[in-house]
Amino acid sequence: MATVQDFSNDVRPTWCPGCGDFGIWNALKRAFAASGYGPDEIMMVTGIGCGSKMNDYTRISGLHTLHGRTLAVATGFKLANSAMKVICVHGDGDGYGEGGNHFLHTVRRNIGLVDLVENNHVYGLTRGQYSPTSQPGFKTRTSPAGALDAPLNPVALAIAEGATFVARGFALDLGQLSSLIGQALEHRGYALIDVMQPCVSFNRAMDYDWYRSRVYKVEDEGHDPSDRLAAMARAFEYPGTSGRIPTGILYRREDVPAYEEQVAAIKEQALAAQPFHARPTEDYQALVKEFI
Amino acid sequence: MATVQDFSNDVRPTWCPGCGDFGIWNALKRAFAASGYGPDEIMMVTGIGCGSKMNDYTRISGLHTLHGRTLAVATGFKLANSAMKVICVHGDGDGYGEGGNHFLHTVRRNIGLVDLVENNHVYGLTRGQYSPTSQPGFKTRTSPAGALDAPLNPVALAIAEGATFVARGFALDLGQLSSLIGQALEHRGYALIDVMQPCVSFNRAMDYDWYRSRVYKVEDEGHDPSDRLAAMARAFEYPGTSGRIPTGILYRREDVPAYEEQVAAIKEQALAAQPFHARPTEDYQALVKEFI
Amino acid sequence: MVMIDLTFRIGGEAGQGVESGGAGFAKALTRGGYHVVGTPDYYERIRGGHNFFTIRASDEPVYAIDDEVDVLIAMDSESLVRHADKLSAKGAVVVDEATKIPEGALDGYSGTVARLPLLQIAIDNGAAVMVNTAALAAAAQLVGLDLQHVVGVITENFGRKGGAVAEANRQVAQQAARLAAERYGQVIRPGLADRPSEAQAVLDCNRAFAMGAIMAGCKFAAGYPMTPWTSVLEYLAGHADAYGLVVKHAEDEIGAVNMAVGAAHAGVRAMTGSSGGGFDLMVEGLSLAAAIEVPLVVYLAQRPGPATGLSTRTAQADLLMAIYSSHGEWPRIVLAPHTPEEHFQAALRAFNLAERYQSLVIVLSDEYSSTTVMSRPASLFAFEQVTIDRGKLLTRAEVETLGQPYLRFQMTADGVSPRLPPGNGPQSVYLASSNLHTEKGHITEDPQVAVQAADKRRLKGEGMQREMRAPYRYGPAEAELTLITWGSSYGAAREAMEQINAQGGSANLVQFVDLWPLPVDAVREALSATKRLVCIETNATGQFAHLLRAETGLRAESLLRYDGRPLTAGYILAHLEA
Amino acid sequence: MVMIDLTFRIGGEAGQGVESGGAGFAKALTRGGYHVVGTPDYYERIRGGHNFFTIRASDEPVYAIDDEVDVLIAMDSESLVRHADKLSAKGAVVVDEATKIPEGALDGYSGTVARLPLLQIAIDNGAAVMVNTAALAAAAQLVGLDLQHVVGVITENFGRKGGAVAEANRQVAQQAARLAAERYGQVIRPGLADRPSEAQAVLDCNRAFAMGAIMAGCKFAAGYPMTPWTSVLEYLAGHADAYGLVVKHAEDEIGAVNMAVGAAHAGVRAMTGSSGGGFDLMVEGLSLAAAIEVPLVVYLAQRPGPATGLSTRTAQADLLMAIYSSHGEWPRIVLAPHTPEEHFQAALRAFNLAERYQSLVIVLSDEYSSTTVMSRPASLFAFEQVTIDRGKLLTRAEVETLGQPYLRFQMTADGVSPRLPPGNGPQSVYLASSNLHTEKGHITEDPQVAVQAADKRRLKGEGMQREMRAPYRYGPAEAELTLITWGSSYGAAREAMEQINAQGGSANLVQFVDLWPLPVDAVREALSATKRLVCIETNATGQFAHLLRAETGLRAESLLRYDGRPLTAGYILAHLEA
Ligand SMILES: Cc1ncc(C[n+]2csc(CCOP(=O)(O)OP(=O)(O)O)c2C)c(N)n1
Ligand SMILES: Cc1ncc(C[n+]2csc(CCOP(=O)(O)OP(=O)(O)O)c2C)c(N)n1
Ligand code: SF4
Ligand code: SF4
Ligand SMILES: [Mg+2]
Ligand SMILES: [Mg+2]
Repeated sequence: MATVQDFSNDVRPTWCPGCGDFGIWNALKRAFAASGYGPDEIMMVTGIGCGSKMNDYTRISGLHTLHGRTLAVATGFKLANSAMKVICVHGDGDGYGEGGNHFLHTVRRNIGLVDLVENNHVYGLTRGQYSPTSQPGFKTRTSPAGALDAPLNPVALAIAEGATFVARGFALDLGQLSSLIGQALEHRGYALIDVMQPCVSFNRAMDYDWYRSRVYKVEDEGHDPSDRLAAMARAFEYPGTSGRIPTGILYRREDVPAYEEQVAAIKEQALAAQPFHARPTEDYQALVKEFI
Repeated sequence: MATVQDFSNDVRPTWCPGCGDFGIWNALKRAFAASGYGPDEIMMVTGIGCGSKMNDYTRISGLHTLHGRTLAVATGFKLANSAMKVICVHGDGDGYGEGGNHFLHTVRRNIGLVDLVENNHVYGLTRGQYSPTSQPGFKTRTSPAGALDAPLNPVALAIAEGATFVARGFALDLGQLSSLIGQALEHRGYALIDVMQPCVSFNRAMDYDWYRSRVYKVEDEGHDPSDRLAAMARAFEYPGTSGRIPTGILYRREDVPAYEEQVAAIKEQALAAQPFHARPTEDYQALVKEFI
Repeated sequence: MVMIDLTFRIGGEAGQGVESGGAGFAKALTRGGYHVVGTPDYYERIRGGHNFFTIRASDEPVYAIDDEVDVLIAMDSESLVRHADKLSAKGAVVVDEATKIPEGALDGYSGTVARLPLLQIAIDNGAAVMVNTAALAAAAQLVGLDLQHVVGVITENFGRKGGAVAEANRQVAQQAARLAAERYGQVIRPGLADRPSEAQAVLDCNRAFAMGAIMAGCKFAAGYPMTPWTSVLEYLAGHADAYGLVVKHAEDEIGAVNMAVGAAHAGVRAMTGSSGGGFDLMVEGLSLAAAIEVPLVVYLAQRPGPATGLSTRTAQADLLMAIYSSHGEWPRIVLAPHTPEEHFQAALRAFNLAERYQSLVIVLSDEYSSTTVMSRPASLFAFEQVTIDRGKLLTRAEVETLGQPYLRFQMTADGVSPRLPPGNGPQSVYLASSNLHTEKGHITEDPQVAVQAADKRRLKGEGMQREMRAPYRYGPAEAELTLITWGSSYGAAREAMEQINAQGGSANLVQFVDLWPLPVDAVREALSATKRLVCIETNATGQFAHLLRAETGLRAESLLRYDGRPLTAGYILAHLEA
Repeated sequence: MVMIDLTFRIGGEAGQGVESGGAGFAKALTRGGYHVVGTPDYYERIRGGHNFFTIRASDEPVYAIDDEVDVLIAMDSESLVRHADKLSAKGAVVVDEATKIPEGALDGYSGTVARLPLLQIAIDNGAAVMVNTAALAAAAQLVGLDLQHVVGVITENFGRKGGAVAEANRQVAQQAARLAAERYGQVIRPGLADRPSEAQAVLDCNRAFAMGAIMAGCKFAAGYPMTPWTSVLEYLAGHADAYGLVVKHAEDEIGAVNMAVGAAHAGVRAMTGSSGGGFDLMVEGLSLAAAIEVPLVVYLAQRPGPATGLSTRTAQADLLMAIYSSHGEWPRIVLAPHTPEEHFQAALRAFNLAERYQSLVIVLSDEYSSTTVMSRPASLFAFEQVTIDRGKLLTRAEVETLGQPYLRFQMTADGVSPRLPPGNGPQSVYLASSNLHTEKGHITEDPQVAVQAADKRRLKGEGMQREMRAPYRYGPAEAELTLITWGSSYGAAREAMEQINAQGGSANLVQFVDLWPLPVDAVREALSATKRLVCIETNATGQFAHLLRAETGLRAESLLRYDGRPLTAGYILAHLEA
């Protein structure tokens, strides 16, 4: 079985010292090692942003795509090779901003992807502009008078649009985060993990202490993750005025078939594993007959 | 005051006889006439689709844009001419499919637009493919084995993402629909009206009777549109297994400032009305000093 | 010598089944042994408006419809208004008894006006919707086509399930034909008696391409509906389960192209497509394919722009866009096939070329090609023609014998690196990055690697160029006038050329399929013996003439049509004079 | 004659303030009366990695940095490793006492190595972050630059609020300069004593453009961050409230461009911008602007592709994309300014041209221009230069005197229709449609209207072409060698040309700003007396050379750099020989 060491390579992360992405990195490797899947059995698809460089720093099958297109590329990959586990790792700008439409529709599709979003509430790699999840009033170089848009609520959106696994983690809580990743990898269908990630360079107000004083675990309060409206009530706590950030599994159901389970062509075998012309020769010869 | 006649032109709609868009057309003209605004005071922005041709058939200031880009164009227009009322009229494919990212972010922005979506649960103009709101199992030429994705829930999304006016209408209920449009035109910020629209050519199962037997008015059941979780519970009824389609105002609040109220440059006057160089000459001369 | 050359036109409102009726009639004519070409003309609306479908049938191959109509099947009186002035003297008009003939519409018309109770026959024997069947059956009678061909095509449409409906249609057809025979006999002579011919397929270029894609082993397609590409997506979706494809109608074109890139990276043959507006949205995704070097096929069906433009009309105005769009500079192939069989071939070639160069291949088509059906020998679409060349694709077993650490983006003499898809053991654990990356795949900003990556792209482009084929030549080897075409402008130009030569002129035709990278030497040679060059395109700026000049220095006159309507030989001949 | 020509380089990790320090030092040098050009070199990361900033200062105008370094300010030992081999003999190295000098790094170096307790001084007098101030102050002392210039720039950065911090910085500077003077005196002679000069602005091209946009009356901008365009968006956002602009950081580039189109339709001057990848996503929106004929300005800042490529590096590889991307065929203008003042001018022109032709104007820049600061006379950026030409924009009062029903899309001799924005009374009630439309604005599929619309676009394109300016010529009217440049390749080529001529060679330089529609006659004339043409570009395929050949038939050699790094005179001279 692969160990954390097997998921490590010799590339040194370019993240700022103290960046929350280090925590996520460690949680990922730990969860992978615990999952029993090897680096050639997990495809990590990332977008563009600081945290999207995750697969450059990890020994894993990796696809580092375009800003915002993570989920779309991952969907295509998963449908073509449904034998592999696919995990998306990308920032809030990538996942919820530029990639919002893919997010919205991937959720409904319940395709077997883990979608881990490093939510630092800011655009890191482009040096600090406000993001869809930024707090109202957040002052950045594209919002010098403070951001005006209400922050996006990714977990509420996922619950509203039929997601079957909706969780939140915290970059500093390695135990919880790696457990969430592990459960998500085993989930049937799409699994969102929104991760609270401090950015020490461009979002200094939301530092470790800020998060630590707000996060709590929903399971500690007896939350029932199968109750959709209760999950929504938790989701409404953050972003919002509650002063609390619910973490853990907010909503989950395992009775909805994953998208890939329902597609005839791949019910038995992944496309990538199928022989070149999978059907009898006569079938191909028959195609032209439709036109005669 | 402008009358229905003032909003009528001599272009004959190309819609199929019996199309639900005729009802929406009439409701719009009626609401406009009742609103007190004239054709040069209302900008109707549409996308591409059958119902997006609405502004070709109506005497009104009109912008017929690209498939899916309705809300983005409308946002730019509104910010540049905040003195005009802006109403978006487009299909479910346009608004929720191709235009999903604009939808998601326009909702959060609470910008002063009415967003009327002709939700016929199908792509009409391109001749009948399934849409984001199509029922699971809906068979079309792009889903011959039946649509697999869970249908998008636009009203739940809007409520989840901070919309301040979320309503549903029915193309055949002219009285309710024109009243909703009228209220939406007076709303402070973004107002969604998801309209159940029969398509007689490509979605025959969801015909008038199908809708009529399901729609009900939330106000008839004592719904409190200021209760966000209650609104969400109503939203979860459709799409879903309840067999009911809630109509009327699901959620509403008037205490959130509209986006355009908060932008310094247009607090007092619309950009379009401002003189060319609105600031004193010295201010412009001073710009270069920052670099010396 | 051509004995038979008849043009039929079926006109009516959208929703009256003009297009399906036309396509069915074309098939019926082919079963009688005739060559056909059939083109619809329709508006961006679902019901109402005036649509028509024109079919030319001949005992010799035909390439395009013409301007004159011999038999008009008028499903409404508007059809009489619109098309009466196109009627030839030798023909006939089929129209319902109850249809009002607009004042003066047929004044001076010397052909037969066959007025029949078509609707009544339909209602009496089946249902009102079968009025089409009645009209086509009557027309078959007037031209001496065996009614069984019409009945056969119509009943087959109902497949297994349609026993009763099929039977009713048969009744309607027989009744209508009988009455037409009684009242008018056979109007056209020589008529369309059955003649021997090899089995002909009647199909449009979109479906020919899509069929080719399946035969070529395409296993994944993602797309979003957009006229005129939609029928490719729909064909693939319709055959997905039977042929083991995954076909995804995506949330938008950006989703579609990026899904296709993801699937391609997994090692399966993948494609997407759209029309110009949707293609616009895809170009960033295409640059990702270029950066991570995945094979990708994109079907681009042109229509007039800008923006929404004319969604149901035709144009060839996206050629330079296909070549130059998307940021950064990277090699690609652009093919513009001109017939169903060339679209089929283009599919077979595209998937091979894409894998050989781990690059993008664009197949450029247009609305005219997407809706025009042509009869072509079925043997042209034989599965036996398919050869699969997966280029430098490695299996897990092969990579393990390499004896050295596998480098996914290894620099090689031809710029193409051996490719082991993910999921194939420890060697397949690498990163494919959209940033500049090392041979191993890691992100780098090293200037030398940047140069190497650009050189790699250049080498691929050079390889592609060497593979590109010379244009086709039709007609005499030497001629006073050379017509240059690409894609669908071929058909009408070919007719025009034949007419010029038949009238004692001297013309030939050079048809380009392989447009980019333009095989400059082969092109120069192909055009070396030419005198007057006239480049015929359905755009307003002469894009191919521009390309030709830019790449080879050769100058051609431009003969352009840009009103959204297809070229005809008549149009070309009328505009050649000037 | 040039007396002073000194190159400084500040090296350190990302996050150590190399870029801001460099920009400040450049400003300080300008206040001393020197001409400067300063270029950063940085990685796609926020902290760590090796960044450096190079400044060339001279008493004559300078156009680009050079390869040799006179004064190296090494903020870490890595800087010594990286840049020691670039050091000239006449110079100095400023480095902290505590920094380890890597083995052999400075072996054989004959300049002064000024080792000073910079960090200690910073800590003692203020805080560790002020170590930059100490280093720059020491450098100022070594080269004889008045310390007040350095102190002035640094303290101004803290503005009103920064009393205490500013004071601490002043202390740090003085202490460091004092110690440097004590230990090393003034190393460079003649030094940078104050010299008279008119007021100089020190700015990069992005900000010059953005400042121009505000002066040109741009009132609306929407965009999405993407290096290297981001600083335009940030400048505009930073000035929005004070100058009455609405600036929207949108959800994505598609949102941004469509917002800009909507705003433009309302009658306000509107713009957007991006780098290549974001531009890709915008091209469908641009076609909407073309269809509904709204004026739009797009700033396109190039960087190496494909895909994400090298986000913090430079390239000129998106020229043909800028010209040909987007479906349908429609006219546009592409300008590629080469200096801050030309970027400023391009902004003024772009907004006028966009309104005059109710069309798109693309201003094409690149990463090098976006980050390279240059000193330019402040008078070049005077508001007095601004003239506003709104083309055929009508007011409500004007439209009412027309005496005929207003047609928004009226066919006119120049293809441009009088424009009355919505919200201006009954005549402003019209539809602007992305479908083909009549002069009044209604959707139509009429073939004649299709032709008219295409002709309208052609007429606009012809008008644009007539307005395009001939290229600039620098150097002698006739020469053996003509260097051709566009956009930012100018600076290094200009240096190269001066060096060739100074060494007895014969070269001149032809710089293109107005690239599309290429003013063919003016270009032919400008290049008529040339002998050897060498086109210098930072791309791998010679895109401008291609364009020149395609449009004019003229053939130029290509001298290309495509490793993401900026051209230098040294690079050009080394590659010219071959
Ligand atoms: C199409 C496109 N638009 C913009 C960019 C520039 N860009 C790169 S990363 C980024 C935002 C990063 O924010 P996020 O996704 O939150 O990641 P973080 O850096 O915060 O981890 C942007 C806007 C791009 N690469 N491509
Ligand atoms: C970028 C782009 N993609 C696709 C299309 C083709 N298209 C036109 S309308 C339409 C869908 C229409 O569906 P909807 O928005 O629900 O409107 P309806 O016709 O049902 O009223 C599509 C896919 C287009 N015009 N542009
Ligand atoms: S900028 Fe922020 S997100 Fe990016 S590496 Fe630094 S701390 Fe992390
Ligand atoms: S296709 Fe459907 S939506 Fe379109 S006009 Fe016809 S009935 Fe209406
Ligand atoms: Mg972020
Ligand atoms: Mg619809």
